[in-house]
Amino acid sequence: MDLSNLLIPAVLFFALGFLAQAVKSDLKFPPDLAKALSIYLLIGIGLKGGIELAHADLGEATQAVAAALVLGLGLPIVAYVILLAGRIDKLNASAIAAHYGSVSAGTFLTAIAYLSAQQIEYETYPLIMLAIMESPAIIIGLLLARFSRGSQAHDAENARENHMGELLRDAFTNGSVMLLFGAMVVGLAVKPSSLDTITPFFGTLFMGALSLFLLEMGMEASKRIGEFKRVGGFLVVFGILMPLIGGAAGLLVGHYWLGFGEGGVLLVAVLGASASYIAVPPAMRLAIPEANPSYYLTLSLGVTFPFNVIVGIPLYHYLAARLTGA
Amino acid sequence: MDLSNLLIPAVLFFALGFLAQAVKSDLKFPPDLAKALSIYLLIGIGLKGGIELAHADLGEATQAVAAALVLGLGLPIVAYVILLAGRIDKLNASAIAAHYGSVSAGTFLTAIAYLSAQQIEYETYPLIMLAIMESPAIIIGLLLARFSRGSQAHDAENARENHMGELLRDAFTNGSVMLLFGAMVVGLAVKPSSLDTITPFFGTLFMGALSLFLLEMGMEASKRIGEFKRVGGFLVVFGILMPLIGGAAGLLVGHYWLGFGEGGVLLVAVLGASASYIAVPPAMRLAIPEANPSYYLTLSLGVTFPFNVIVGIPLYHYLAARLTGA
Amino acid sequence: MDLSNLLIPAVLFFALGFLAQAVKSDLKFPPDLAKALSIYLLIGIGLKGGIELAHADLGEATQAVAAALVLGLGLPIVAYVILLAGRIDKLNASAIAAHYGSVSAGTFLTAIAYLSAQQIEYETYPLIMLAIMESPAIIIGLLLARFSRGSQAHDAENARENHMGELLRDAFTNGSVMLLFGAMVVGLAVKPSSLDTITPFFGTLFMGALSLFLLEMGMEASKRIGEFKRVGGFLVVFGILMPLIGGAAGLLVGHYWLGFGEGGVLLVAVLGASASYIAVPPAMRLAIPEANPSYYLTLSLGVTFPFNVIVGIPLYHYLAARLTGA
Amino acid sequence: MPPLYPMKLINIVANITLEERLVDIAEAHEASGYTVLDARGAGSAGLQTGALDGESNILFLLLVPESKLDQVLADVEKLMKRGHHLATFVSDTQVLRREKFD
Amino acid sequence: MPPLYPMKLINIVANITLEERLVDIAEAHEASGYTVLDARGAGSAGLQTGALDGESNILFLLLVPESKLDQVLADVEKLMKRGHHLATFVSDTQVLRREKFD
Amino acid sequence: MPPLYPMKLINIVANITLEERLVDIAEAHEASGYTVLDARGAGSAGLQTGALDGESNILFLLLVPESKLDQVLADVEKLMKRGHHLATFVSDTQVLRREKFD
Ligand SMILES: Nc1ncnc2c1ncn2[C@@H]1O[C@H](COP(=O)(O)O)[C@@H](O)[C@H]1O
Ligand SMILES: Nc1ncnc2c1ncn2[C@@H]1O[C@H](COP(=O)(O)O)[C@@H](O)[C@H]1O
Ligand SMILES: Nc1ncnc2c1ncn2[C@@H]1O[C@H](COP(=O)(O)O)[C@@H](O)[C@H]1O
Ligand code: NA
Ligand code: NA
Ligand code: NA
Repeated sequence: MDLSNLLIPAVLFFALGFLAQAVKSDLKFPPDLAKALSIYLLIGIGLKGGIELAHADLGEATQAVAAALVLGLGLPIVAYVILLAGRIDKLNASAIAAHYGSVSAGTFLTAIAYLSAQQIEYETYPLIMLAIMESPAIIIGLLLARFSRGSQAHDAENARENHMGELLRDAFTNGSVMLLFGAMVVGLAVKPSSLDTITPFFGTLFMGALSLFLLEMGMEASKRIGEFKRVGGFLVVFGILMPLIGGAAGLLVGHYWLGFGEGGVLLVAVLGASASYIAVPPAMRLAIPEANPSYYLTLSLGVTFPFNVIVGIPLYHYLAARLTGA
Repeated sequence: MDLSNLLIPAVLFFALGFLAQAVKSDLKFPPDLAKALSIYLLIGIGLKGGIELAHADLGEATQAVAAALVLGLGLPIVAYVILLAGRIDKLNASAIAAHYGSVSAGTFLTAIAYLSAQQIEYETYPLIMLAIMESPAIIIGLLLARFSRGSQAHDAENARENHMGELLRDAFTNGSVMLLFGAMVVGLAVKPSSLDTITPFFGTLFMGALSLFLLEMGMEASKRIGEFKRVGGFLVVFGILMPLIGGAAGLLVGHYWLGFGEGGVLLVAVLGASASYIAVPPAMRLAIPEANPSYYLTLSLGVTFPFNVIVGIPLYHYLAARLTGA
Repeated sequence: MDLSNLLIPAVLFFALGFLAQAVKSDLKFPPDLAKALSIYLLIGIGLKGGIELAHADLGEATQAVAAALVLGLGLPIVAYVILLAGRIDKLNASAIAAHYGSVSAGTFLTAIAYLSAQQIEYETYPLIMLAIMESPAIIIGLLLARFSRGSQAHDAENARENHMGELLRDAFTNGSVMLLFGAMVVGLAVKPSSLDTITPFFGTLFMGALSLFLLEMGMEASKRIGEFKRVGGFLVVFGILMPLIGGAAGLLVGHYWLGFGEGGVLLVAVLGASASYIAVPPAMRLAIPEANPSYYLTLSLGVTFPFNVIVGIPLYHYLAARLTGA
Repeated sequence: MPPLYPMKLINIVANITLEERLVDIAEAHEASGYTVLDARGAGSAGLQTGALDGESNILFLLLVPESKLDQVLADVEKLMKRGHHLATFVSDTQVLRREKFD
Repeated sequence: MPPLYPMKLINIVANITLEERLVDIAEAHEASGYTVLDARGAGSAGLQTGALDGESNILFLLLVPESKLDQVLADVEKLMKRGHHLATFVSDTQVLRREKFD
Repeated sequence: MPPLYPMKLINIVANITLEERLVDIAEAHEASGYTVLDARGAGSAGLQTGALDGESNILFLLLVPESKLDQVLADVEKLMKRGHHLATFVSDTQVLRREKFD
């Protein structure tokens, strides 16, 4: 595990943002720029996914989608059980759990940059899996909340409002889901010569824009450290434990089920290990208002995200290489 | 008229934005991003126009400018007459009419993307015409308002304030006009080797940035559907009828007067058919404050724009091909 | 001194912005776009500086750094003395002086665009010098303020708050300093193949993004003309005199000390002549709150900046060419 | 001097995902309009830096005649009962042209 | 405790193209300054999403001593008479350091 | 009708570099939170267009019970004594759910 592999722009800019905030620099990022970059990155991933899907083998793609569903539905349940064991109340547990079934696009893209820097090949199915995993994670979060409310008889009104129809609707009209899927359809439907006209924008610039986004996300992650006290020791530990569990699940699924190589297995591990901070928090705001956003944002943005970028990716890579014998 | 031609990124992203809003997705676009993109696109068009102007034949360019003036001055008068016939009050009619003498850059660029995707050549004079058409449209709108106020003796103060000097000044210092013309001068004045340094930004990225802009504009158009009730049936019909009239005028001008080919004729049709939503609304806000912005924004953004992007462009293209025998 | 050399995009877009504001155009730039562009440009400069540093000769680089320190520490002292002679109070003099030890990235990059347009080679050490000069300028400004407060016994509290530790901390955690140095480290540390992934974003687009930034800065400069009355005649004259002094110092340092060629000498002159409007104003806001921001912003943005872009660069170039016998 | 008329200004600080719900409340009570400003901040729901939708606030402003105040607040209170994090405060103000806001 | 002095806060919600006119009013009455915030919203002039200049609002804030209130409002009223869509409301407030705002 | 409780709303217009200092004041006095909006404007410190950090304003909003008002204002006054350019004004308001803000 050669640490010099971490010397890639994405990771270094993340570290720079983290450091700037940690030393209380007056560096400021306009809020709209972060939002613009996240829209851009989601479209970029979606387009890439769509282009890959066009060339994909149907059988393999189906397997990948099935695996994505299993991870997206299964990991939140694991997370929920652990959180309850740690005496987190059920609604907060539901909301947090949903984040771990989904994926952090920033972490995933850092892993791709990391592989590219070492010229390691990777399967492209994980790109499609990323898009797939958002919705199940949101749905399972809502189901857990519903179940929690039922058993707690805590808030009849929320339970009523969230009937199954609404619930599915919200999961599929989520802004990030629509960008990912919409762009995927564009990537699939448009003929290559026409796609070429937008490739300089959405493709060629992608890694640079990612660096700028990670600079800002480094600052955001660092700001969240001040919230650790509020969140408590158990949750901070959970924010490191859960990516290890999700990463292990991803490694196993990527290798034994999907039969990917070193690169692909790493990417599936990152799908499992990472927690959403773009798509899922707004969904939970609406669907589980009783949960405290401070908990799930601090965990996904302030704990799991930096852990994965700095420690997780090289660790999962080391394990993926061992597993696949690369 | 092969509908698969509509499968170009610009149109699909527009449709995605429209759909996202229609299904009440929580997708949000930071307001400043839309403004930044429209500044960028206007500069990009202006530069391209300037570069083309440098190579242009003086006689042909003069004809194109004359045709632009005729369309920019004539179409608002047609629109005004129709609106009065529909019992719209004179000041609202003036303000709405002005929008139809000007051009929607988004629609025009979609038409260019549409032609490029089918590898159809086009004359570049329409690029220059686009820039020319903003000012006359604004001026004629103000003249109509002045005339309306005089006859209505409705608001002596506004009539007085808008004396001819102010009026011309406002038409030529309009932000979009300055960007278009300013960039055109840069494109003309700077030598090619020096222009090359900014081409990657303003040229190579152009179509991708356009897609992002159209995604947002699709959302904006869709939001306006909620305003149809306020605006009334007659105006909604006008918003579809007027582009057909303007498109027909453009087809005739492009073919019989300017003698353009299939591509160029389509572009002149789009100049005629489309209605401004970037340059003219702020001008009307100041010059005809008595008019209700809800009317002209709903028409240009919510009716005419989507009509042109989805139905108009392929229709005008079909007719342009018939006319020119391509 | 051929004025047609000024016909480069950066200068023309600056002039366009200036003009638009001067004729009271309703052109508006979203505030966040300017901030986003300045972040982007600082990273771009830093990366370029880092890449150059990787190839640099250690001895020459050390000389350049020493020269940067001399300019960054010396010019504010010269400025301070002149300002006191003009009966500006000591704290305002300190704050203004700090701006002239630092550099305007916009002006410096315009000079680079100017050289590139004429295919004149230049040494790249000035890129590194630019990053170096921010911190000393801030530190000397704070020292001058401290000294002024002591002698004035004006505000014991501010004097106490600004003890030396804080002072150094603020100078090095300044947002712009962190972006410049951070990006420089990335440029140095990352291996070329990995840097290539972000070059399309931070390199290829650079000159186009600069043009857009200068368009906005032209508007900003023009808006400041309204503040000339408040600032007074002496300061406006100072805003033209000081860049001439700084430019002369830069010419001498660039030629006699560093032994640069025509291009490099021009760039060092611009380092000396230009005044910061991104990095230093926020630093002065916090460190010398008693000074009026209206003074230093009007001078750096409204006087010195347009003077350098339009008159200064060709003038320093003419002199650099004479000095170096090019 | 143009006359001024008393009116209530309802201020709500909320996460941006609640914007549509607040607009619905304004429309349900036939307010003449509403105004929204982007904001950041902190409170019991933690830090809201504005960088991502999940951590972005808005300041929602609603002018209503006193007669509508209670009904609007009752709806806002319903959102708070469901668990949403809102800071709601009401001020007395005076408007030009009462008829615009009735 | 630092003393507070009564002052009037004029709030105007208007389209962004009116910003210069409002600044002119503030300057004509020698206000000590003014504050502008970008906004969106809806009203009788329809939906203002903030995406394009034609549909962007601002919230313009102006602190003036009571003695100037009438004259400023008269000028705002003039804009409204010309047809401009403004929501104008005035609140009582108290400032630190009266001399800044007189 | 949901009950309303009196509270003080402190409004501060300041340069954006002061944001952290103002947050520190809010935290020092254990305010329940704070709200920040980006702004532009003009005043004795000149034009603040919002284009660069050095010329960007914020509007900082702080709801506190009357009992804390004096102490918070004393700290704000300290910043002003050091020379910082702040426009500070305090309004009476009424909140839903007093316990959130105590
Ligand atoms: N005391 C306060 N003063 C001003 N704004 C507040 C205050 N408390 C809460 N807020 C705002 O209201 C939002 C929601 O508050 P909360 O429900 O406490 O999370 C916060 O993010 C703040 O922007
Ligand atoms: N009742 C209201 N409460 C808050 N803001 C309003 C209200 N009515 C109008 N506005 C704002 O004022 C702007 C102009 O209003 P109008 O003149 O009705 O179009 C709208 O776009 C809204 O942002
Ligand atoms: N009379 C006023 N009304 C509204 N805002 C003001 C007023 N005076 C000052 N401000 C705001 O407060 C900021 C700081 O004011 P100053 O300390 O005078 O520079 C200005 O940039 C304005 O945004
Ligand atoms: Na996951
Ligand atoms: Na037209
Ligand atoms: Na300098």
